[in-house]
Amino acid sequence: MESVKRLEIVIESVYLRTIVAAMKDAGATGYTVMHDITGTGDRGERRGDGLTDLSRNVIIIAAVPHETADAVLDAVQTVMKDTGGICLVSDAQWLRH
Amino acid sequence: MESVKRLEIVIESVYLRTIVAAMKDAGATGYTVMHDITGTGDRGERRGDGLTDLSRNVIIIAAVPHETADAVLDAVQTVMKDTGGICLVSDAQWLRH
Amino acid sequence: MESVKRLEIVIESVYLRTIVAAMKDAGATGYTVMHDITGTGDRGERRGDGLTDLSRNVIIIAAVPHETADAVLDAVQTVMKDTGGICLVSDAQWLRH
Amino acid sequence: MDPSLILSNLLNAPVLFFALGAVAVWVRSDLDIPGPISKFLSLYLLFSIGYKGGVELGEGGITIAILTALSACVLMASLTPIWSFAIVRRWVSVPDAAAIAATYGSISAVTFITAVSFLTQRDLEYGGYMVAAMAIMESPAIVVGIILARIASRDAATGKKASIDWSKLLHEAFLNGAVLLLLGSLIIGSLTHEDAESLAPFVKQPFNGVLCLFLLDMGLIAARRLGDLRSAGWRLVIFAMLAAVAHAVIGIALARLIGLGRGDALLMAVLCGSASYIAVPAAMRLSLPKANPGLFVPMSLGITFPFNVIIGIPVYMMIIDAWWT
Amino acid sequence: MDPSLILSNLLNAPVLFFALGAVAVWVRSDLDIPGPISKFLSLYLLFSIGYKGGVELGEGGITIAILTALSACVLMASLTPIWSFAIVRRWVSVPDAAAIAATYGSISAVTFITAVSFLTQRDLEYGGYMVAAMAIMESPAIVVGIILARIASRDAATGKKASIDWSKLLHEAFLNGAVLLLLGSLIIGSLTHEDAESLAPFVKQPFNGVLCLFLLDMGLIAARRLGDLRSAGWRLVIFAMLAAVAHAVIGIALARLIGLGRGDALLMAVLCGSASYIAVPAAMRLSLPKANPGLFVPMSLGITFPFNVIIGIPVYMMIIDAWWT
Amino acid sequence: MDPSLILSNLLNAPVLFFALGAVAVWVRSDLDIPGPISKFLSLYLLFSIGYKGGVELGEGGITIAILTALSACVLMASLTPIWSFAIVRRWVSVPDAAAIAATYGSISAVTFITAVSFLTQRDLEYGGYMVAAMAIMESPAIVVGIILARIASRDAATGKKASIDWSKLLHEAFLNGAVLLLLGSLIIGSLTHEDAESLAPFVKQPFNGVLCLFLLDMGLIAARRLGDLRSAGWRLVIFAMLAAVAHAVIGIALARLIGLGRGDALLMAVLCGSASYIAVPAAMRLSLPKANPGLFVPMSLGITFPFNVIIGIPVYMMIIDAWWT
Ligand SMILES: Nc1ncnc2c1ncn2[C@@H]1O[C@H](COP(=O)(O)O)[C@@H](O)[C@H]1O
Ligand SMILES: Nc1ncnc2c1ncn2[C@@H]1O[C@H](COP(=O)(O)O)[C@@H](O)[C@H]1O
Ligand SMILES: Nc1ncnc2c1ncn2[C@@H]1O[C@H](COP(=O)(O)O)[C@@H](O)[C@H]1O
Ligand code: NA
Ligand code: NA
Ligand code: NA
Repeated sequence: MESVKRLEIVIESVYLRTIVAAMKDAGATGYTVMHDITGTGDRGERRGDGLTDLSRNVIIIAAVPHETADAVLDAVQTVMKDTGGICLVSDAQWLRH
Repeated sequence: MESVKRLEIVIESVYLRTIVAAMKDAGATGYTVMHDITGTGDRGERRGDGLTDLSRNVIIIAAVPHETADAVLDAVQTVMKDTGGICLVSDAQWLRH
Repeated sequence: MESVKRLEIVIESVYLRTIVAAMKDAGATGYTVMHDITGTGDRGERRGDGLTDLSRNVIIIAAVPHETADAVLDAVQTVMKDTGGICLVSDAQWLRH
Repeated sequence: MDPSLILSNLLNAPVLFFALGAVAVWVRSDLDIPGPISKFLSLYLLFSIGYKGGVELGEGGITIAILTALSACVLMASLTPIWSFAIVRRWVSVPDAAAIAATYGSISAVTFITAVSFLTQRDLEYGGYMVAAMAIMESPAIVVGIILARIASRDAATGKKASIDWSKLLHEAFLNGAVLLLLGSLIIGSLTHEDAESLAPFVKQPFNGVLCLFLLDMGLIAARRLGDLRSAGWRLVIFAMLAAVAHAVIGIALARLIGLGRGDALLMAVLCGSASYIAVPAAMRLSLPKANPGLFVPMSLGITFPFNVIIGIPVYMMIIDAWWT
Repeated sequence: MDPSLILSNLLNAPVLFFALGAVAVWVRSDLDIPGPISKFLSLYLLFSIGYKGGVELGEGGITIAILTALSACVLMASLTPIWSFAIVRRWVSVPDAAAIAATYGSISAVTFITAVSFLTQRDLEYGGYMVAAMAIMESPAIVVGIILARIASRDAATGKKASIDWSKLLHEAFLNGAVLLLLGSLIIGSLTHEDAESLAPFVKQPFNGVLCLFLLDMGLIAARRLGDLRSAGWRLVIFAMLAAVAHAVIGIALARLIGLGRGDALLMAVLCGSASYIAVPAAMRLSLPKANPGLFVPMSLGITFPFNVIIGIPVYMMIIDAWWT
Repeated sequence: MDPSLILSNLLNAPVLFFALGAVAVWVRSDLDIPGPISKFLSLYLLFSIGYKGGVELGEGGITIAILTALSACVLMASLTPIWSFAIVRRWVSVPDAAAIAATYGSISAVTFITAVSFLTQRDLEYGGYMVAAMAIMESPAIVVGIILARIASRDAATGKKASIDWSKLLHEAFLNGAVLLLLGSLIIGSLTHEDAESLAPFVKQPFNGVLCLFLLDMGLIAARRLGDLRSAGWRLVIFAMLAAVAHAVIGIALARLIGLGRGDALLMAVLCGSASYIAVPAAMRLSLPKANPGLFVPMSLGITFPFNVIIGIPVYMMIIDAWWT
């Protein structure tokens, strides 16, 4: 098992492509996305409405090796400055297939 | 980055409003919800059926500062005594936008 | 609260039954499943298509006591050798209801 | 009585699709109807039955006879939980008994709709107000069930009263989505009955087909729930069938008493004889979390529902045919 | 003018279902239409209106009169954002003003479809090319809105130009799913108009019923968004209504000028008077992330949309009736 | 032969909607049909084609001619994988070859349904039993494909036998949801054919429209998969087209041999010439996880399917027309 940083990002779904592109540029090679996520934060409730994709969140999970973690986190923070959202970082062990 | 407790709660979806209200009362300011979750635990399989919302889980994720963590955990435990469900707690760093 | 290992597995949805069966055999007593997960990894993008369930991921979360953790991880790795996917392992506290 | 009516009901497309769903579960096929589609089919059926009933109500107006029928229905919905509670309380805990009582006092919209399709096939008429009856029978049993739970737990030695959040409960009982859509469509139908043609192809033509797909889904759901019955015990299984018949027969007697026609009598029978599996279980989970959903849900969904759809409806019809002539 | 037209519009099934949705939110019912079903209903409506319009276009062919009408529509869609920006800029920031401007320059497909259903009920004809007009009016306002934001922020003292990703923006504006499906169905309808019968039952019969269900959903969505209006302030709320009327009246005048019939004039009125809540907000979130969606979305969805559907359509019709005779 | 048939097929609404879906992907539009809606449309098509076929079977009864045709179909479904395996084995690994073999032995329900719509438009009749043929052709190829994989890997030097979970495999092959729904609807249709009218508006009227929406979705899916073809190489791309034509022509010859009519011959051609992209890929993922889904899925979905729908169907029809006269 390899020690990695686990990033968990909650962001409005319209920005999914933007943030994923930024993370890839910064060196992230893989990520997993959960859709149709609702939530409440500083800027009120986000429950979406099925019609527009506005105001609906996604969660992105990325396991990043320690050496690229800082670059990826910087990229995430730059995007989130414009778009809002949260990013939780924790330590994990990656069991490779 | 700020050090926080990451709570991850799996509970039957009918109780979503109840537990979120209790967590807010105890000082949680934000949370994220994943819907249409299935699972198996002490009380058998829960796969829901699309028709009723019965027997379908949600996952609630909340990043809570250390000072309010205990109060929120107490609130969660009180609700879960009636409703069942699980709560996993871990340490995380919160990257603010 | 009890200290446990938190396993987070991303795998193609057709293998859900297979891996859950293997984990149960190895001693896991509970798990939670998120559906309709997309992602990108070594083997390209997986976004599914709604028609076939092919090429769509699930996430499985399992809290496992330390004593059974190794057996469960072995089982997961054995399945993933054939099927691909990732497994992140971290420490967590389990708040029982 | 003519047993061929049961046989011919068995060879009815909706009933056969219900059976197909059950078979799919038994052979462990992966046949599945996505959750949002289940909800859509049920929204359509409620919309459609509500609108059609409303148009008819709007054309005929509200009469004393209709008010009598509606009152009889509310009465049944309020009394049924009381005796049901008294019976099942012998075998299960207070919250379980209260939840079962509420379940059997309330109604199953799909059973009603299947009966409507049964009547249509036989060219028997029914009044649009029976749809109103269905709408107002959903909720009272919830309230009665909770009151029963409260009284019974007050009787207990501890003296601790179970506290009830009444506003939440009444809200859940009277404003749940299904009831609101049904009542709303009914009212809209009665207000716009003059140009009902523009909606007619939508509410009428696909009705039977959607019912078949929906019953396929119900077959899948009911068969999956059946497994939970192991924990229920044979007494509750028998209750689930006898209650259907007993309540339906009381409903038929009442219908005869107040002079309803044969079609309306059948609908009254299935309203009384059916049990809820949407509104009531959701309300019970919230108000009586100690009540085990592994009992009242499979009883209603796994036993009473199929019983009524497959055997009940034709049998009730035979009873009515015998009585009314 | 005949006020009974407003009243009779209020007693219209689609409008009443919209109201039912709003009521469901106000009484905090759990009535809900699953997201995939919302999308399906809207796909159906776009498919159906596009195909029907295309068949008609295919039969009639493209004439100078049609090209004139289309040009007038594009002109309106490009100019409306400019004055809208100038007005709301007094009260809100540059990005907010630009987003509102784009919103009001674009159109609402459901308002258009409700107007079509209103015309059909009154046996008034309209040209299939008005569907084409709708399709080409969705996008220009997005581009104009972004240009306005850019010019205005260039004026500011800092001198820093806001950089715009034009290819992304034009892509978002002209190739979003709704526009593509509408245009695609239109073209396919005009190419296959000779055997349009095989699709006729699908595109025509359920149309009104689907519209009712969809408006029920819109009622739920609009009422939920209404709460966000607190942050908007009364000036924007009034703008949201006056803009609808003013733009619709300009649209009617233009229709008169270029000699359209009454049906087409009504559609022109609702195209000019309606505001976008799908294509534009999505494009604005991407191109102007600083624009607050708590302003332009509830203005469009919570005020302008219900205003047009409930009051606007019959009032515009009355104006047209008075003017055209 | 009349090339205008190909052109006129290109100007067919279902084919054009398929093209629209592909275009949407190529211009990177966000047009999308939600997953549950895809499943619903396909459930509807299977339900509808199954029920209609069943009603016809019920009316006509089962004859020797029908049994002959069904046997011919099963034979083809079992033999096709064998030669397909022998051919593609030269270029790809054993599991990949076996998966491709199974894919081409099985059938594509949407191709069949598109052919049915093609026949209906030309007022050509077909037998309800061809739906039964489709249902029983889905599964045999899966079993044959797995056996081929087993034999071939046993031949290899290592001597290690690949172990197969037969019960799981047969289950997957014969009881997958699509096969079950199709067979179930077929049986129910034949049992209830006497009052088939009550379902007629549901199974018939929206059929073509739903097919258009579904093909729009297939266009989106197929075009997305096309990108995966880079890994397949030109040999497999050519195989995907030649196999369609070759198998279809064999099917036509067989149809001629056993004396089928022109409509049935076309359906036989598309059953033989089409390849699976639902049942087989799912079974292969489970039973042959080493087979690369980046090969057999895009071959079937990205090449063979569009080829048949756009060019194949009219070409096969021309061949049949030439041969049968
Ligand atoms: N403390 C928190 N814990 C978990 N999720 C949060 C928290 N705060 C915000 N979120 C999520 O992040 C989204 C954006 O947050 P915000 O930008 O603060 O409104 C919210 O809609 C929530 O889904
Ligand atoms: N060990 C576990 N790991 C992950 N999820 C669990 C575990 N145990 C229970 N769960 C989840 O919690 C829900 C309720 O658990 P229970 O109340 O034990 O039936 C289950 O349906 C699962 O989704
Ligand atoms: N570094 C990563 N972080 C998060 N998820 C990943 C990562 N790598 C792969 N995945 C997920 O695991 C799935 C299978 O990965 P792979 O087998 O590498 O293609 C992908 O579709 C992603 O959902
Ligand atoms: Na009852
Ligand atoms: Na406008
Ligand atoms: Na084939």
